[in-house]
Parts: sequence; structure tokens; C-alpha cells
Amino acid sequence: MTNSGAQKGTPLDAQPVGRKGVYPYLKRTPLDVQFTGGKGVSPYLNRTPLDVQPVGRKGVYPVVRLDALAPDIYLMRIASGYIAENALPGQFVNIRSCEGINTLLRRPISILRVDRDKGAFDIVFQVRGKGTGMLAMKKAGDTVDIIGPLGKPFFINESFRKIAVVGGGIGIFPLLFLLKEMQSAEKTVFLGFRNKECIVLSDDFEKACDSLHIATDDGSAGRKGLVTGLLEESLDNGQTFDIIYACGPGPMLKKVAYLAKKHNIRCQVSLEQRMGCGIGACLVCACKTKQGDDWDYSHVCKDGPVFWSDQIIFDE
Amino acid sequence: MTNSGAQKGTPLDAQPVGRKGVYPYLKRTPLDVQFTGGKGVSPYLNRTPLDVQPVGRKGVYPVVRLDALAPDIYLMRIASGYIAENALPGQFVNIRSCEGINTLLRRPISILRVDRDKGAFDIVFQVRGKGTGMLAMKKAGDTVDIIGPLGKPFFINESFRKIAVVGGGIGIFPLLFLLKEMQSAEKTVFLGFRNKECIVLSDDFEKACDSLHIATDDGSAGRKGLVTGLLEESLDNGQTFDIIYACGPGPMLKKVAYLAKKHNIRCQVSLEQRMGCGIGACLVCACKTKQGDDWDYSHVCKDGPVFWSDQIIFDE
Amino acid sequence: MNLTDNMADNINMQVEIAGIKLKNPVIAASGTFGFGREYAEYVDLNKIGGISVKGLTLQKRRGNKPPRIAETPAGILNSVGLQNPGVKEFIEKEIPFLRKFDTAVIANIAGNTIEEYCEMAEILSSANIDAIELNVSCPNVKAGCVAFGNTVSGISEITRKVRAFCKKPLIVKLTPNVTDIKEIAKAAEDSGADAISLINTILGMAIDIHKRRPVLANNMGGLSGPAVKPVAVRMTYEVASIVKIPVIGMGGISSGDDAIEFMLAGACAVMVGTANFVNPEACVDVAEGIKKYLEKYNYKSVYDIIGKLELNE
Amino acid sequence: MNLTDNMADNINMQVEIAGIKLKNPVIAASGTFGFGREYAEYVDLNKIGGISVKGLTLQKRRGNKPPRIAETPAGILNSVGLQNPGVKEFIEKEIPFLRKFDTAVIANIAGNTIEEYCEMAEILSSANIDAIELNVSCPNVKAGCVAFGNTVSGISEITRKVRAFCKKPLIVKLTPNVTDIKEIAKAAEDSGADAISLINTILGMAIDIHKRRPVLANNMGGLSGPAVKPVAVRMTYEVASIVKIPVIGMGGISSGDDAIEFMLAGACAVMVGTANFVNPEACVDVAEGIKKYLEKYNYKSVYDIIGKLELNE
Ligand SMILES: Cc1cc2nc3c(=O)[nH]c(=O)nc-3n(C[C@H](O)[C@H](O)[C@H](O)COP(=O)(O)OP(=O)(O)OC[C@H]3O[C@@H](n4cnc5c(N)ncnc54)[C@H](O)[C@@H]3O)c2cc1C
Ligand SMILES: Cc1cc2nc3c(=O)[nH]c(=O)nc-3n(C[C@H](O)[C@H](O)[C@H](O)COP(=O)(O)OP(=O)(O)OC[C@H]3O[C@@H](n4cnc5c(N)ncnc54)[C@H](O)[C@@H]3O)c2cc1C
Ligand SMILES: Cc1cc2nc3c(=O)[nH]c(=O)nc-3n(C[C@H](O)[C@H](O)[C@H](O)COP(=O)(O)O)c2cc1C
Ligand SMILES: Cc1cc2nc3c(=O)[nH]c(=O)nc-3n(C[C@H](O)[C@H](O)[C@H](O)COP(=O)(O)O)c2cc1C
Ligand code: FES
Ligand code: FES
Repeated sequence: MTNSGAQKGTPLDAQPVGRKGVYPYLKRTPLDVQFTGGKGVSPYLNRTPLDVQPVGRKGVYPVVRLDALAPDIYLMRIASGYIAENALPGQFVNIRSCEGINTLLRRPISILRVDRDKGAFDIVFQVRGKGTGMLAMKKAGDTVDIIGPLGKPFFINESFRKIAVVGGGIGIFPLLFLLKEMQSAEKTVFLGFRNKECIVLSDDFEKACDSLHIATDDGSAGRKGLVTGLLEESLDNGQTFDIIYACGPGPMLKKVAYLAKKHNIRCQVSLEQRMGCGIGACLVCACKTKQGDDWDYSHVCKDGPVFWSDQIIFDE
Repeated sequence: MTNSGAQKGTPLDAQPVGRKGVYPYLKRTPLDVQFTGGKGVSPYLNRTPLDVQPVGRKGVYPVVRLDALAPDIYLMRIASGYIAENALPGQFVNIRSCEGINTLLRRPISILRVDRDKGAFDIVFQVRGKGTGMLAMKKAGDTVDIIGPLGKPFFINESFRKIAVVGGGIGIFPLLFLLKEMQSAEKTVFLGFRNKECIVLSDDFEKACDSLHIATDDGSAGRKGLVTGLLEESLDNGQTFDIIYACGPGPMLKKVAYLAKKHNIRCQVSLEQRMGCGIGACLVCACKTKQGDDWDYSHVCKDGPVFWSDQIIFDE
Repeated sequence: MNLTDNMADNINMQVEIAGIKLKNPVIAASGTFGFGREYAEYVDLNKIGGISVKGLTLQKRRGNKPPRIAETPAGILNSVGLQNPGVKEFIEKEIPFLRKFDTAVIANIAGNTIEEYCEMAEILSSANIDAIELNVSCPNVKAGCVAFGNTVSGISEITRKVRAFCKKPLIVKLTPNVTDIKEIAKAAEDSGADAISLINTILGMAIDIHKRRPVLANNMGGLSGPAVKPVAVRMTYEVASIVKIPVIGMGGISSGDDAIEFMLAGACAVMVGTANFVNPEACVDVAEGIKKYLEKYNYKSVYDIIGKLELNE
Repeated sequence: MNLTDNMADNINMQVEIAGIKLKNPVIAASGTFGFGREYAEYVDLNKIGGISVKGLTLQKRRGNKPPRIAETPAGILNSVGLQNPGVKEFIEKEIPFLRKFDTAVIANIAGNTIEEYCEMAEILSSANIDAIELNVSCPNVKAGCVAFGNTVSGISEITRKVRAFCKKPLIVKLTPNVTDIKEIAKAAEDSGADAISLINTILGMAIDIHKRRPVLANNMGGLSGPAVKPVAVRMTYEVASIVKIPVIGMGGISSGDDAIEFMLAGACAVMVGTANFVNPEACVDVAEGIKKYLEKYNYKSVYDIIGKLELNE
């Protein structure tokens, strides 16, 4: 039928149901790892996180730094040996933006990269509303209550020689971690932004890949137009990839999925949806997926956020 | 009938209805003063308060310092030339303990004293619940959103030669301001606390009065027993006062009012009640008062917090 | 004056409700703004669309025992119990003051019997006010007005009878403590209401676990504030989509954005209650927030957004 | 072990509801705790009094379109729409897992018709569960269960009929979206309910003012979380003071102190819902909080506080 990894029957990919799957990456199960290095001891700040003993994947960790990268875009470094050691590219953390009831639900944010030596990880977030707004007011030394790492990571295989990575807007962040972890492949990156001012981390992406192509909606940097235009052109020019990884707005993902299918390339997309629990219990984070000839709702927090593109029904 | 100031017909006391009364003290109306020195310019920190232009008696002012005086008791100094210049003893400020919805209503706190030169005032509060808890987490440089000064002050008259001041627990705070402003009278102060650990500001009270008498419930400092016992003894021993001022728990006030009546001394009490608006609009802060031969509900925020003791019906 | 100011000045904030012209769609909610007087030094009353005064009864009422207020998560419970000086003193002492300002004056009334309502409506019909708001839903008074607002027959009867005595535009204020707000609203419309306002407070209770007693002396009270907003928006939508008369929405509004939710849902105007306690300038801030929103999306009039919600699917 | 530990160990946290013994009075609320499985790595399920599983229907249901959740002040709106694998898959796949833990298992069921409810009750009567909770009040499904919970006749009929098929203790879960919760509760009791749980969510709506559409794809949803607590406490009190069967209270509980409010109001047990999303250990924290309270006031058993509220006046 299609060209998804699942269809091709990679055992590592087809099998993981819920969180018990065995992933090749790091040679251990990504979500069920024993809580070890984490026990709150963060070599980075050389002190234990405050308040709460981490239970399961929940912990309270200190903020190491907060930097403004662009208007309303912040990078936060958080000390957590546990997350640094256990996180996989594509996974996210679920952060409580404050104590009390100013915001109630946790906010899902992708892991940008980890620093295993220092026991810390980075996130980048855009201030959208109250929750991200309050996160942006944190200072070094403050703590954040986090559940993570959560979710299915990108499927990484040593056999991939040439990969394409497509990101749009705030969707670019999990892709940096992915690039960093895929040491051996040849990596072509396509990033799309609204305009020049919105471009962040381009140096980091530059360093983490073999060739970086940027598009902006208004042409103020890189090519004018959509990032999918860049991908399409490259594919039409005969470029081939073993896999395409994409993260960004719905329409972008739909187009990437279409292009991947057209060119018979396996493709993974990372989705967003409003969440309640973040751990698969409340069933609010639904997304439409194919189930044989029929469809059903899968859940972004536990079945995703990363899905094989040909499993997703993009019509909602 | 009784010996209240109102009964005696002091024009200054009988007349003030709502906020239009003319008080002798400081020679201006306490509540309707023009907003002048306040305009946000605080000589103390030599900068304007942040955020909001003060309107009416509402302003956002910087915290100058926060000191722990005793377990759960904090002194906060706030820079506000406006309040320092306009506050009268017995008045309170209505403070928002946080932005957002962790607490919604403002918290009424008495003014402990003002520093007119430096354009600042002090409050002391006990951590009771969420609101005072959040206030206790403020740091120098943070701001607080305040409406004030509010309420009817203590009635002060130059003709008072000998005064008694009776305070219990967190009710002692507005009394310090009163003592400081009554320069000429001979001041006898009776303070009651739960135990030694709860005693705060006794040095300040000592300095501000002619004789200070302390009682504790458990006898760990001063006399063992109730503060009203000290007052009663003193009155029974033939001490006379031109006026008694009291602030503290209901039963204490009731007893003071009784003693004052028995000894034919005019007496003012400062009451507490849960508040909504703090400015006389919502009518939640009711307290039972005599109205001729009948009774009615008056309102602590605008008719009080200071009342003539013989106007209060203490049965609730 | 810069370009933005100019644009803002071109926005028509006026709305008309049952013949009353409001300079903007923001009205201070009954019971939270006293008789205007108390807020006059914090906010320019001329900048508020209208003021619904503290609920009036035929005779003076002392109200309930204190404590009359409790704070709950993102809300408050109150049990004032309609303390007020009575309708006559209102007319003598408060109307002259309120009339110094360019703002609509709405008399909110509550009675123990339908006759009392009618008598008040008659008295107020010759007073210098702009409209009468029927509080058929106050949960803080033991006997009395609760019953009228809870049933179709109750609301029909009281609306019809008061209508006969009322020469002013008649706003019926609904209680949210009902199974189906739509049938209640329809009954009010059919019985002669010129407009509907909603929601009044939701009956609630808070317990002091250390005293093992309710916090309020009255045991129960009415919930208001941000907490109730989603319920209020839902009911405003339900009512606005079923009646033809104007709807005034309220419940948890503290910003222009909150107000826009109600207006998209179909409210022609909004009332601001609890937020006044937190921010005495709330009414003006809400009005300015509405204007900013209209400006941002290039609307010329508030009517461009009223009822403009599109449902999903 | 110090003195305090000793004292705490002397406190009897057990409660009995309709013959089911719970080791402590805290139950995870239906729809917020999946089938227990999802929370098992965050919290020791053995420490929770019971788990009411995600609402089950006779056939598998996909539920509503996303977005299914919106945050509101101190609350959330949800419109999951009963996504679940169906009662049979629940019995095969979920019960064996749940039964590994020492916690009561409550099957929460919802149907489109009374016959469906009865069929499920019959099927579940021979399953390894402790009780059945009748969800007659889910506001997220268009046709169906809403109607049953809103009227005395509806609740009577469904309770009576399901009772006939149900060999397990039957808990009827009430919707707060009614004028008079007392008459509904009484009807459930009179028709054979062994216990009552309340409140389900309050119908609400949140609007995205920039898209000018409801946030939820389903337009409306059910409000839960701290915001609803005063309404839930009030209704728990009203119901507990009128029925003789045990009452399970819920709505906005996130701490032991919150739970104590419900228990003083008359609830024998409490359910914790939305709080699990914020704090996966919420159920255990609530149980420990209850214990601390009992300890502080030297009570020996939770029964010492159930219904011990004294009214003012
Ligand atoms: C798996 C995943 C990974 C993400 N990674 C990042 C990231 O790395 N950087 C980043 O800037 N953003 C990321 N997002 C989006 C981010 O979660 C939202 O921008 C954020 O939750 C908005 O919260 P708020 O309080 O500022 O906005 P509000 O609009 O006030 O939030 C209201 C509610 O809606 C939810 N919500 C609003 N927008 C979104 C959204 N786009 N996705 C999910 N929930 C939403 C919030 O979580 C909250 O519950 C990610 C989302 C998901 C699902
Ligand atoms: C005129 C006046 C002056 C006061 N001066 C002082 C002072 O100088 N120092 C001091 O420590 N305390 C003072 N209080 C008491 C202080 O207002 C309360 O302790 C405080 O509001 C408790 O808030 P919370 O959030 O910590 O407690 P919570 O119990 O969480 O508060 C819940 C609600 O109840 C109200 N409330 C609770 N207790 C009281 C109370 N005793 N009086 C009024 N409202 C209450 C709160 O304002 C809030 O609305 C004064 C009260 C009044 C009325
Ligand atoms: C302290 C208080 C007193 C109130 N008194 C009245 C009243 O007298 N008449 C009335 O119709 N509504 C009264 N209400 C209800 C408000 O007018 C309004 O309907 C409700 O508070 C919801 O709006 P909000 O959430 O903006 O406060 C009162 C509300 C509060 C908080
Ligand atoms: C996401 C979500 C799903 C729910 N699903 C169900 C359900 O399937 N059956 C049911 O009876 N109640 C359901 N409820 C209601 C809860 O069980 C509970 O009655 C309500 O949330 C109030 O409690 P809380 O404030 O602690 O959340 C659900 C609630 C939420 C938030
Ligand atoms: S957020 Fe709860 S299941 Fe995904
Ligand atoms: S607090 Fe509103 S009248 Fe006193």
C-alpha cells in the first residue's frame, strides 16, 4: 500500500504499543526506564532540585537560564540529569507553568536538545498565552515542575544514509535534537519562518546538518514562500532521502506527507494537540489515524507526538 | 445615656458621614484629599512606582523591604509618598496579594506607621491563608497594588491628656501609628499575646508610650492572662483615661467596651470583617450597630474600621 | 493625535437596548457597584455605559448576618441578602447623585411577593431612571424571589404582572440555577420582557474545615467571578440564540477579551460585577478592551461582532 | 517510628459504600484516570481507595472531534465524548490489569438508550468489578444520556430499570445541570440506587475570540476543576442531608482540605478528577491530607467527620 516504516515491517517500529516498545536508540526502552541518574541530583548545578522527590517521570527541577532568542521566543535550560539521560528526539516534557491556579493544565513543550554531561536540557518556547507567558517570567534558580520525557520519539535507524528534516515556525525545535543524535546520516534541513525576525537557532541548525535551506513568508530571509516549496523543488530536482522528518503547522505537515508519498519516501510527522493529562489517560488529545481500512482517534501524547505520516488523516 | 464621643456631641465626630467629614487631624479631610504628593513619585526609592498610574487612592507601589518579625509575622515597608502623607492612624490599605486569580479579593491590612520624610509606610501582617502567604513571598523591588488609605481613622483630639491603648494579637498594629501621632498625651499601653514567641514590636511600642504592660495567655512573658485583665486592674486601681482605644479579637473588644462603659470613659474600637470592595459599595463587611433605639448593619470598610464602642452591638 | 487614536475614534461603541442608548456596552452589575457614588473617585462614571444599582426592595432591608463573603477558587460567594435603603430613599438620595453623570441608570428590584415587585415598578416608572431590572433570582434571601426565576410559570407570571405596571424598559435578570435556561428566557420574552440579563450568581457553599461550619453566616451564597465565566458564556449563547430581545451577558468578566466572548455569543451589552472589587476601574478597562479588539480587527461598530460566533462543524 | 506516625496508624481511613469496603475514601473520578494503567507508574494504585474507570458504552466509541479540552479560570472544559473501547474489551483487557492492585474497581457506564444501560449492567454484573456507576449526565454526547439525569421521571426510570439487571452495588452519578438536585437524588434513592455520586461536569462554553469560534470542536463541554468546588460542595450538602444512602462527593478536589469540605457536608467518600492532570499523585495526596486533618483534630476514623458540618444560626 504505502511506504510507511510500519508497512515495511521494521520490528522496532511496528511493535511499540503504548510505552513498552523497545527502541534501538540508546539501547533501552525510552519511557519505562528506571529512575536512576534523575533522583534529583543534577551535576549541573551541583544540587538537588527543590521541593519534590521525583516520582515516575515527574520531578521539580531548577531553571539554569532563560534567554530571549527573538521577540516572544525564549530558550530555557533546565537542570535534570534524569531527563538529559533519558530523553529521545521528538519527545516532550509537560510543564506546569506556575503553582496555584493561574493556569491549571501543564503545557507540552518539545525537548530541543540535551546536555548529558552537565545533566541539563533545553526547551525553546514561544509566548502564546498565559502559560508560556508565565514560563517566560522564570529566572535562573526558580524551579519548574515537569513530567517527562513523554511521548513516542522519532524513529531513528542507523541504516538511514540521507535524511530530510522539515520544520515550520515553533515546530523546528524537536528537530534540532533529532539532527544532533543522527550523527552518521547526511542531513538536509528545510526551515520555514514568517519573516527574518522570527528566525532563531539558525546557527545551531547550520552546525547540526549538512545543508540548511530557509524560507520566509515575506522573503525577508532565505527564499520567499513556503518551506514545503523548498522541499518540493529539491525532490523534483531528483534529490532522494531515506526518510523525511517534519514538524510544524498542520497544512505544512499535510503537504510534506503528500510529497513523501508521491516520492515514495517514508516520513514521520510530529503533531500538536491540546492536552489534559499528557500521559494517555484522559483521551482529549485525539488525532485521526488510519486503522486498517477504517479510522480511529489516536492520542498525540502517548501514540505520538511522532507518527508515520501515512497513518495520519489530515482532514481535521 | 452612654459616654460616647458622639453622644457628647463633638462636632468633629458626629458629623462625618461617609467620607466627607472634616477631621481636625492633619487639618484636612482624610479620605477625600486631592491626589498630590502621591502621583507615584516616591522619594524613598527615588523612582516612580511601576505599571499603573495611581487613580483615586489606587496605586502600584514598590516593596522596600520585608522582614520576618516572628514565626509567620512579617513587616513590609512600601514606598508610597501618597499614603505616607495621607494616612491617618486606624486606617487600612487594601492590598492585592498577587496578580492573576490565585487570590481574587484584596486583603485589608492596617497601617502600622508612616515615614513621611522618606515617603513610605509599614504594615505588619500574620500569614493566615493564601493571600497573606503570597504577600510574605514578596521581595524588595516587587510591587504591590494597593487601594488606600481607607476607612475612618481613630478620633484624636488635642484635649486628650491621658489615653489608654489596648491591643491583642495582630490587633496591635494600627495602635502604634496612633501612639506615634498622639505626641502630647500620656499614653498607657496594654498588649496581649498568645505567648512570648508571638510578641513583636515591643521595643517600638515601649518607645511610643509612657508605660507598656504586656500579658500572655501562658505567662511566658509579662502577666499571665488576658490583656483585658490588665486594663481592668488598672481601672479598678483608680486609673483614669480620657479615652481608650482598642483593637484585637471580638471578645477582647467586647470586654474593653464593657470596662469603658463601666468607668464612664469614651472608647473607640477597631473591628475586622471579611471584605469585598473595601470602599463601601458591596455591603459585605457588615457589623451590627445601634441606630437610635433600633439597630442596623454598618460597614467596617467605610463606617469603620474604627467605631465608638457604645455604637457596636457585640452579639454576633 | 496619531493614526491609532483616529481609528479608535471612528469606532462606534454605542449600543441600544430596549430603547436605551448606551454610550458603550459596559454596565456595572447590580450589587457590586453600590449606587455609583462609592466608585466615583476611582473611575469616571461618565465613561461607563450604565450602572445597575444595588438591588432594591420596597422597604429598607438590613440584609444577612456577616460574614457575607467567602473567596473560592477564581470566584467569590456572597450572601449580602439585599441590604438596601428601600426604593423611596433610593429615589430621593441616590438618583440625584447618579444623574450628575452621563451614564444610564438601571434600577434592580427584588420583592417578596409579586405585588411588591409591581408596586416598585410603578413607583420607579415615574422616577428618573432608564430601565428596571427584575431580580427574580437572588439566592440569598430565604423566602421570596428565588422561586420566581426557577420555573417557566413563575417567570411568566412575574414578568407579565410587572410589565403591566412598568412604564420603563423592563430587563428580566435570570438565575443560572435551572435545568434549561432557554425555556425560562423564552417565557420571559413571551411575557413582555424588553431585554434579558444573565447570569445572576450560582448557588454555592464554602466550608471552614477548622470551625466545621459554612464560611458564610447564611450557610450558602451566590458564586460569581472568573470561575463562572464558561457557564455564563454558554447560557448567554443559549439564550441569545433563542430570543429576539436583546441579551445582556455577565458572569466573570474582567477584561475586554472576556466581554468579547459574551458579545460573540450574542450579548448586546455586558455587565461587570466581581471584577470591580479587584480593580475599581474594571468597567472602563473592559470598555477600552472591547474597543481595542474592534480596532485590531478593523470593525467599525460593536454590532459587527454581536452574535457573530460561528459554531464548529 | 515516632509518635506522630503511631498516631496516624491508629486512624481508621476505611469507609464502606453500598457494601464495598474502601481502604480510604479517595476514588479516582471517571474519565480522568483512564483504566488506571496510565497512572500506575506515577502513583501506587494500591494506595487509592478505588478507581472509577473511563465511561464505558456498549460498543466501542471514538468520541468527539478535537480539540476536546479548553482551560478556563481555575477549571477546564472537556468534550471527550466517551471515547472508549466498549464494555467487552474493558472486561477482557482492563479488568485483569486493574485486579493486580488492591483497590476497588468501579465501572462507569453510559448508554444511548435505557436498554443499553441495562445490557451493560447485566454484562458487568458477572465481571470482576466492585460496583457500577451510572453516568446519566454526560453533557458531551448529543443524543443520549443527558436526558435521563435532568428530570425526576428520567432518573427514576433509568435507575429502576437498570437496578433490575444489576447484581452489583449501583451508584447513580448526578448531573449538576438541574434546578433542584435534591428531588433528583431522592428519586434515584427511591428507585433503588445504593449510592449517589456527584457532581458530574457543569455545561459550559469557551470562545476563541480570534477565531470567533468555540474552542472545543464540540462547541460546548463540561466544566470541572477547582472553579466548580463551591457548587459541588453545596450540592453534596443538599443531597447528603436528604438521602439515606451514601453520597460520594466530587468537583474541584485537589487536596485533603478540599476533601474534608465534602466529607463534613456529608460525603462518605470523594472522587478526584481534574487534579490528576495537574498532579498525577493527587489521589494519594488527597488521602494523606485527609489523614493529616484527622490526626490534627484527634479523630480516630473518617466517620468522625462525615456529615459533621454544623450550620450557622
Ligand atoms: C507535543 C507538543 C510539543 C510542543 N512543543 C512546543 C515547543 O517546543 N515550543 C513551543 O513554543 N510550543 C510547543 N508546543 C505548543 C505549546 O504547547 C503551546 O504553545 C502552549 O501550550 C500554549 O500555552 P499558553 O498557555 O501559552 O497558551 P493558551 O492559549 O493560553 O493555552 C490554553 C490551553 O491550550 C493549550 N494549547 C494552546 N495552544 C496549543 C498548541 N499549539 N498545542 C497544544 N496545546 C495548546 C495549552 O496547553 C493550554 O492548555 C508543543 C505542543 C505539543 C502538543
Ligand atoms: C480593617 C482590617 C485591618 C486589618 N489589619 C491587619 C493587620 O494589620 N495585620 C494582619 O495580620 N491582619 C490584619 N487584618 C486581617 C487580615 O485582613 C486577614 O488576616 C487576611 O485578610 C487573611 O487573608 P488570607 O488570604 O491570608 O486568609 P484566608 O483565610 O485565605 O482569606 C480568605 C478570605 O477571607 C478574608 N479574611 C480572612 N480572615 C480575615 C480577617 N481576620 N479579617 C478580614 N478578612 C479576613 C480574606 O481577606 C479573604 O478574602 C485586618 C483586617 C481588617 C478588616
Ligand atoms: C456582592 C454581590 C452582590 C450582588 N447583589 C446583587 C443584587 O442586589 N441584585 C442582582 O440582581 N444581582 C446581584 N449580584 C449579582 C451580580 O449582579 C452578577 O449577576 C454576578 O455577580 C455575576 O457577575 P460577575 O461574575 O461579574 O460578578 C451581586 C453580586 C455580588 C458579588
Ligand atoms: C476529561 C474528563 C473526562 C470525563 N469523563 C467522564 C466519564 O466518562 N464519565 C463520568 O461519569 N464522568 C466523567 N468526567 C467527570 C468527572 O468524573 C468528574 O465528575 C468531574 O470532572 C468533576 O470532578 P473534578 O472537578 O475533580 O474533575 C470526566 C471529566 C473530565 C475532566
Ligand atoms: S493528554 Fe490525556 S490522553 Fe493525551
Ligand atoms: S467591603 Fe464592600 S462595603 Fe465594605
